[in-house]
Amino acid sequence: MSSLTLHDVRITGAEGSRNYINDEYGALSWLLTKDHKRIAILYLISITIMFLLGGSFAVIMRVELLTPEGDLLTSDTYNKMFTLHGIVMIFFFLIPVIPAILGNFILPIQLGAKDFAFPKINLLSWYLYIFAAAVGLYVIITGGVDTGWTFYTPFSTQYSNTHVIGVTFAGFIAGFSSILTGLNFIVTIHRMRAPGLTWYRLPLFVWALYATSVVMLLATPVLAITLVMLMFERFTGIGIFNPAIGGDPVLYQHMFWFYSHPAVYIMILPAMGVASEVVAAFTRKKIFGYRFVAFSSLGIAFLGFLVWAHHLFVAGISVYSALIFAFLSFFVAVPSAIKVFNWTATLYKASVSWATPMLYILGFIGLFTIGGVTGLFLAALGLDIHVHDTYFVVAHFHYVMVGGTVMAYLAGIHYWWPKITGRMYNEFWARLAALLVFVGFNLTFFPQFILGYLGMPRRYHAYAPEFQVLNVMSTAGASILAVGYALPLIYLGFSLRFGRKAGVNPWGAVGLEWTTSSPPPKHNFEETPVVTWDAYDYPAMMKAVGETQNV
Amino acid sequence: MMLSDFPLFPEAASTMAHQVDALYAFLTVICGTVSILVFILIIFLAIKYRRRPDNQLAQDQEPPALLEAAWIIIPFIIFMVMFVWGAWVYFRLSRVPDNAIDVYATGRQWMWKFQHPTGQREINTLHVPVGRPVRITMASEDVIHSLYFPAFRTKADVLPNRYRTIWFEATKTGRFHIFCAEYCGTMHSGMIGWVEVMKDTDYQRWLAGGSEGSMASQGEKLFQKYACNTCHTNDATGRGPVLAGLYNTTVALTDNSMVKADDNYIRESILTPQSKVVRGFAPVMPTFQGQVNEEDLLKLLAYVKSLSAPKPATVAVESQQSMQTSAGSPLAPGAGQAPQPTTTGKGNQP
Amino acid sequence: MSDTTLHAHADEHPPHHPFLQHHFEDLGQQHEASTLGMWMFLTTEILFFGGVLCAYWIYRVMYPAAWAEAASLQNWQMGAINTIVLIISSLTMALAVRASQLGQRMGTVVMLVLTLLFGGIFLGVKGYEYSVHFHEGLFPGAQTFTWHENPALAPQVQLFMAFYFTMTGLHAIHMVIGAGLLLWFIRRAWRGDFGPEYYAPVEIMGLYWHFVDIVWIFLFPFLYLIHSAGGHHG
Amino acid sequence: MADISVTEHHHSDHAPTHHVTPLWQYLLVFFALAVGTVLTVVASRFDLGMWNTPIALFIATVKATLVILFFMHVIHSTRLTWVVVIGSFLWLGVLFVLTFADYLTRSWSLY
Ligand code: HEA
Ligand code: HEA
Ligand code: HEC
Ligand code: CUA
Ligand SMILES: [Cu+2]
Repeated sequence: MSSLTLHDVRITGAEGSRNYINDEYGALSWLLTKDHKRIAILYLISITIMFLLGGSFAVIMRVELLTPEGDLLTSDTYNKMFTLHGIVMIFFFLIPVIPAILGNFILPIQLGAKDFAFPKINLLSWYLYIFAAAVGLYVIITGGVDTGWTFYTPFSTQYSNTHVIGVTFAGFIAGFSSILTGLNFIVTIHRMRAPGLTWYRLPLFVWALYATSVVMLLATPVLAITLVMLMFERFTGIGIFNPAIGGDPVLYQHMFWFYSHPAVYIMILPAMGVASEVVAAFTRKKIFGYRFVAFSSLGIAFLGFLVWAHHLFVAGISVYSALIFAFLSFFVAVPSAIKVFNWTATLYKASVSWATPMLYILGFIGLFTIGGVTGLFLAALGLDIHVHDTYFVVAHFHYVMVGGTVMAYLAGIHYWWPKITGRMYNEFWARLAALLVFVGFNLTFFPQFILGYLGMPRRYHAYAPEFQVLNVMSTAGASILAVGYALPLIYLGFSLRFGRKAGVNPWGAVGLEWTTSSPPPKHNFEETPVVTWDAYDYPAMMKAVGETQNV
Repeated sequence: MMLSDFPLFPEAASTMAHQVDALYAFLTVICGTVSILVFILIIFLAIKYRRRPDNQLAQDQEPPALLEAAWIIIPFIIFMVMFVWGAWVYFRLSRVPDNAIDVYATGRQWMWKFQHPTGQREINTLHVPVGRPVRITMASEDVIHSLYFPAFRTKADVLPNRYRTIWFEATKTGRFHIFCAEYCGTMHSGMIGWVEVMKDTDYQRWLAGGSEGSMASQGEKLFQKYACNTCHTNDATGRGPVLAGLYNTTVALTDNSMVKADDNYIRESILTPQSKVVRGFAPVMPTFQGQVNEEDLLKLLAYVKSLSAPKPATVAVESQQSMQTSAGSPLAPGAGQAPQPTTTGKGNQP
Repeated sequence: MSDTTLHAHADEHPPHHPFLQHHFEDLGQQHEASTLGMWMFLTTEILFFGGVLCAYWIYRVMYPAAWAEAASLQNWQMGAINTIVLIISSLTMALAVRASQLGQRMGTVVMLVLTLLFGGIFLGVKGYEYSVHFHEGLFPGAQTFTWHENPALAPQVQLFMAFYFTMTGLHAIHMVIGAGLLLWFIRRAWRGDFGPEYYAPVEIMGLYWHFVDIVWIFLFPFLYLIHSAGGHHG
Repeated sequence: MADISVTEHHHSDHAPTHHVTPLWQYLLVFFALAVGTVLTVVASRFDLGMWNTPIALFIATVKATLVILFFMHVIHSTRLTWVVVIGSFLWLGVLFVLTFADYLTRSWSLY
């Protein structure tokens, strides 16, 4: 019965008809659109620009760090570089990238819905994002900011003479954008699922985005209020974290990390969702331990709230609370481990395709594991005393954020590119880029673990000469990485005009998004689908389809 | 050939360094093994089961469910080992040995200032003896800094609003890096220095060379300069409590709580005296916030600590305590001599 | 597509309600989605105010004497009056929702107008208190804080006042936004948009307004009525 | 209770029970809130030692609960709404408990 259903659904989308791209023309039809797919495209363009900007700052830093002396930039410029790099990459790139681009495009389609529950609010989030980015760019052009992305007081409130208010305001606004996105996701997942699409039939990407949205809703407001207090303090000169009147700078750090630690799970959870989709699609297999993977997302979201002070082990919190936070930090690692092992187990007796998205995801699993286990080093209290605020931490978080989330994003954009644009990209160049990214990435960031344990502090413009060799390796890696990131821009752009037509389901994957035409019509489906099959029911589908395309 | 230019491991020059390194080695072995295993497994499986004409369809074969439990429980046990070990090292890094000698440090944009109890002062260099635990009590004059000794595997943030302590016991003589590890503005990367670990005899000689008098004696002068001695006399006649023997005792406050008279308590007593008022005394001590700078504060602290000298102090402690209980009880409930806050507001009298 | 097991029955609807958005199946789904959305939003609001409350409590525990002193500088009568005013406005708001549920157009309008009126009174009183604090030199800031009647406590009193203005200021901003929304709702109610089938927007407006009321319910004792810790000392 | 159900207009499985609260309930809640306010003020005028703060907190919590249950209709809402409401306060509790876990143990000594 289910096979029949799948078969029928597969042929519903008619090729060459009207779709969301050619439905209307003109700039206004894009800028005022309420179609989630068009909004996703708006995000795709703006977030890519921010990534290039943040990446440029990184390149400038890496070039400066070729030599131990601070000879290329002044100290102040260098300080602005890592601050802006961190702010742009975190608030304007990594937090929105997967939810706002891939989530926006795919989530309603995976739910069989016509759109999000609140399409206007969806557009509003994009405008908030753009407004925040504009404020951020204004700050960058008019002189930048030098506090580090963490804005620690009292430096940010009393001592920095750069545009702290401007950039925290930008962060505040960007926070609202992400709150509204999360709100829209949750309500949509609860209220807009197609008939028959029960919770356990949901793709794991949806579970992951659900967990992400919960974190967005519960954590971001605390950042917002913290930034408000920071702005107030800078504005009036006197305020809540000011030691001169009895304020406690460590309290700022508590409140900042109450948001920012869960925020790292805002960054990784969607990536894990993409990983599950891609692994299933390119092994043609149901994810091993579907329910474990689904609930581990919620587990990470929940436990992620209980560990924030592991960033404060040397900041002056009490020894006893440090013990509590370290203890809890190890708990978050358990659901992460569940995911890694389940993905790996899914490969067993599978039909593994080496297509580009899968290459990225294989890289993701490995690099996330390294990034994750080095998080354990940091959570092991006694060790963190030594490596806190050194390049060990820098390496850790680039492994999880770049090796993890960016890799998964690249996998996702390649995986859904045919659906989004209706075209195939060039597989050769894509695989080459994946390889370059993997090699360049490891060369850039692996030496930093060693640097960190040697004791090189982060945010250092000039460093001790014995650290130079490893720094040169790192810079060399970064240039390979830059090429690796530039390539997709070229061949993906190329595919828009010259790419082969993708068809409804180029990968032979299951999931509602592969049942509608590529690109999808304005309302996603000709008629609301009724779901009668489980997620990733490949055997059933394979039987139904008979023979498949080779990928 | 270039091994000195390309180290992979930092020098280990303190008693704790080897313990941190052991923990690091343990984690590296476990985590390295797991990571490599994951890499090997995914590559192996991805090759073995790569898509071929005969396996277009995954074999719908699920590994045993017991596996799921195994990879939840086994890592968890390993994690707990990591936690306990890490916590143990942390505790040892936090707990200052009782026989530690004192050094005082002040961080400011962008230099480290050190003072020795004997009065020596130095900037960006710190002389310490080998083989003896050294405790550094420190505060910042402006933003947060972090005093970091990579060779000793220890660091601690230096805060503008209270004292932190850090300790180490050097095991080797020589020069080792001092870094500032908390971003503190323009010259953060220039806020560096050297710690000179000397043989004890050399250290004693170094200490003997030239000084403006010990920190405590300088503190005593400040005690007079700021007129602390008008209230804090040596007997129970002053308006304030006797300070001799105060350090490291437990003090009873008006709200019936007890606090330990440690460095931070004394600091707080000077800067925000009203936040913890000693039982039996009126909150009349003025605040010295903004009048005493961090270095002077450290000297006052050194002076108050020096008053704990055993001989006369034991007497003083007893007399002070008996005074407190006798004077304290009749005064305690609503004695009315404390300025009641309600009288100063407007519009709040019914 | 002819396979009826596959597709929802898209065109069995009666004629669409004018306010039914195209991507919802029906008004029930739309109503549910919008109230859930509002509750999600209020969740973020709870954590937003909760963040500053957490900081407030940390310091309250650290500096009990200063907190008691500073709270005694507030005009508790004004605070109490405002609490009552806000509770009344909450009642009228609730009645506005009820009226719209019952399809009473005029009732809805009148109740919304009353809500707006009481909200306005609240803001007026708050403004008066602000101006008094300004003259008393209680506004935090190097130049503006000139209150030194108890010099030993003055720094922490200033800290308290930073909280006072942050918290009441944020609350007041929420009130102003609420008042703006009310104006728009009054217009829509007057136009007769709402009725038993379609009152979700009024309900949502109500949720927001009651939330702002709840915040004040906590702020009042926190900012105006602190009894000195331990009772007998300053 | 003269409850008027307006659900019959809905033809969706999503349809909630739209409950119209009777007037007297609203007035009663309002009355309780007013009394609560007066109680808060009165209690604060007396010196109850360490009890002043808990009492003020307790009354405020009761008032807030009344508003949430009746004015905001949670008492007649879906389970999901309950989860959302309770969940958000629990989360706030996490912030408070773990932050205080630091501040309250700072002065503890090490052995
Ligand atoms: C996507 C972002 C992301 C993610 C997912 C993580 C995940 C984790 N992080 Fe990381 N972290 C950051 C981003 C992230 N982090 C950033 C940005 C900073 C620095 C911020 C700044 O200061 O600027 C930071 C800093 C940071 C610190 C503070 C360091 C310091 O400043 O001193 C700590 C300390 O505990 C930490 C711990 C952890 C832990 C325990 C995890 C865990 O969740 C990891 C869990 C995953 C695994 C463990 C791997 C999979 C598990 C297995 C395969 C099981 C088998 C393993 C064994 C049996 C050993 N991180
Ligand atoms: C999503 C998050 C993210 C990402 C993707 C990256 C990506 C990179 N990061 Fe960074 N990084 C952070 C988040 C991130 N980073 C954060 C949060 C900090 C801490 C900041 C702080 O301390 O406050 C940090 C800090 C940080 C440091 C430490 C600075 C210091 O402490 O002194 C370094 C040093 O090597 C570094 C390097 C890099 C490099 C080489 C990349 C590379 O992966 C980048 C590769 C990208 C490109 C090379 C761009 C490609 C573009 C082109 C090829 C086109 C050319 C450009 C134009 C046409 C305009 N990052
Ligand atoms: C006007 C009188 C007065 C002056 C001047 C004064 N103090 Fe005090 N001090 C007091 C009183 C009264 C107390 C007890 C009440 C309290 O804790 O506030 C006290 C308490 C203390 C305590 C805590 C004592 C304990 O037993 O716990 C210390 C330490 C202290 N003062 C140090 C100083 C120093 C250092 C100075 C000068 C820089 C100084 N005081 C100046 C009156 C004074
Ligand atoms: Cu001082 Cu960095
Ligand atoms: Cu963290």
